[in-house]
Amino acid sequence: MSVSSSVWPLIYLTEMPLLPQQVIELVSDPACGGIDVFIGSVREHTQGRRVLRLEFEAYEQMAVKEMQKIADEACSRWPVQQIAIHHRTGTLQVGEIAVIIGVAAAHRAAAFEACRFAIDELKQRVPIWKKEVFEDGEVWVAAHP
Amino acid sequence: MSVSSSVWPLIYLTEMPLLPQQVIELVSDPACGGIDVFIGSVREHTQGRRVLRLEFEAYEQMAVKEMQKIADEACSRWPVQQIAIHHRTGTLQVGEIAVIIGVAAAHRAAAFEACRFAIDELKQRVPIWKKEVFEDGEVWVAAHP
Amino acid sequence: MELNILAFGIAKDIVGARKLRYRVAAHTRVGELLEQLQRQYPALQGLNSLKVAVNSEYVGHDYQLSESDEVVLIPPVSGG
Amino acid sequence: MELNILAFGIAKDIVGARKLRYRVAAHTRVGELLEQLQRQYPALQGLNSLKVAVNSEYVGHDYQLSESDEVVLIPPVSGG
Repeated sequence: MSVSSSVWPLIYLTEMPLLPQQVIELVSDPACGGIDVFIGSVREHTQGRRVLRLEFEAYEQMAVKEMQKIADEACSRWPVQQIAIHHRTGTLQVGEIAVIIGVAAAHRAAAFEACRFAIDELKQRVPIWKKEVFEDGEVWVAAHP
Repeated sequence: MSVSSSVWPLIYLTEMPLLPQQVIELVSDPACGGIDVFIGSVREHTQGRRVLRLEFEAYEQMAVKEMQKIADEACSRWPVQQIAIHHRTGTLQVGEIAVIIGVAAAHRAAAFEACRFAIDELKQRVPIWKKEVFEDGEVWVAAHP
Repeated sequence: MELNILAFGIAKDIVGARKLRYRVAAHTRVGELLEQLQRQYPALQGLNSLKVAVNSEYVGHDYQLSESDEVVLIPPVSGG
Repeated sequence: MELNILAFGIAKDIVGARKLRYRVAAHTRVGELLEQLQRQYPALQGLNSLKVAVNSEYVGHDYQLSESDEVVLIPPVSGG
């Protein structure tokens, strides 16, 4: 495990910009043949409207706890060596990275499937909320039917 | 498309070390919400034997052509914004990166599926060969039943 | 009893505060709390979902609240 | 006619050279070339597969070779 020698935790909620290279280094391991990395960033348009910026808020202690649970569940369901989940909070500009998930495994199928699982679960249950700010208003994403 | 402004091509076969950050920057686009990146690297063990190094050789002109075809096929099958496939040749040490595939899409499902497709196809049909060198011998991977 | 309620995202906008001191009957369950809140703040009824966490864990409608619980209103999440 | 054959990976090791000038009958098809090569280099028969590319495209056993083709022996690939 590469955790102990690293500055950054595997599960990380931060206001600072996220760096893919950090996540990749965190999960890299000579025992692993494959790493799958998912990077979610702020799109400039959503349903045809131009996004000025996004604002993320989190119920931090629970968000970190749920992110850790997702990582643990992924490790129990797939033969995975290491998982890192980094999520940003605060104000993000278009193109900035909101989330990075990195999964290292001996074989690529497990890396892909666990990474997909982790981002799907994160979007379902981690208490983080995203507000899209447009020129003419703002909206909490997914709040209303 | 970010190709024209970049130093590195989207489809790239090289003896130089591969850099995930390069691939991520190549495919990043403000229209995209999700990027999936697969990184394949040299494992220290294979079937219980310790790997000293790997040697990759390629039938270069055809390899690049097949990599391009795979990218084109992925783009026609999934709503994908940009794909980059970088593969290394020559001698690689344990832990070094042999291949990076980056796929950017508006929505994550397409990014994951196209990336998985691209690495699966690459391993099936791109004329690149890997020789594992052990302390007591060497073997062309997958050559024999 | 009086509960400490935390509200996030659109739930914070609807109730008008991050933290709320909120009076309910003793032994109130989560389902009853939600009904009471939805009567007082009808806009909560328009949400896709409204979950409750206590002490950083999701709890069901049957969960019986006590005064020491930190109760958190969780409107539809949208991280990632 | 004489063909220019390129061999990669284990096929190169078996035929002993990257490039080979190789004599076959006129109008030889890929399948016939492979049989001829496998007789001359029996180790080729032990491979998981042996494909042929001409001018950087995979071709089937029916493909009829001509002297100007660049014929490439493709043992099982293992990139990635």
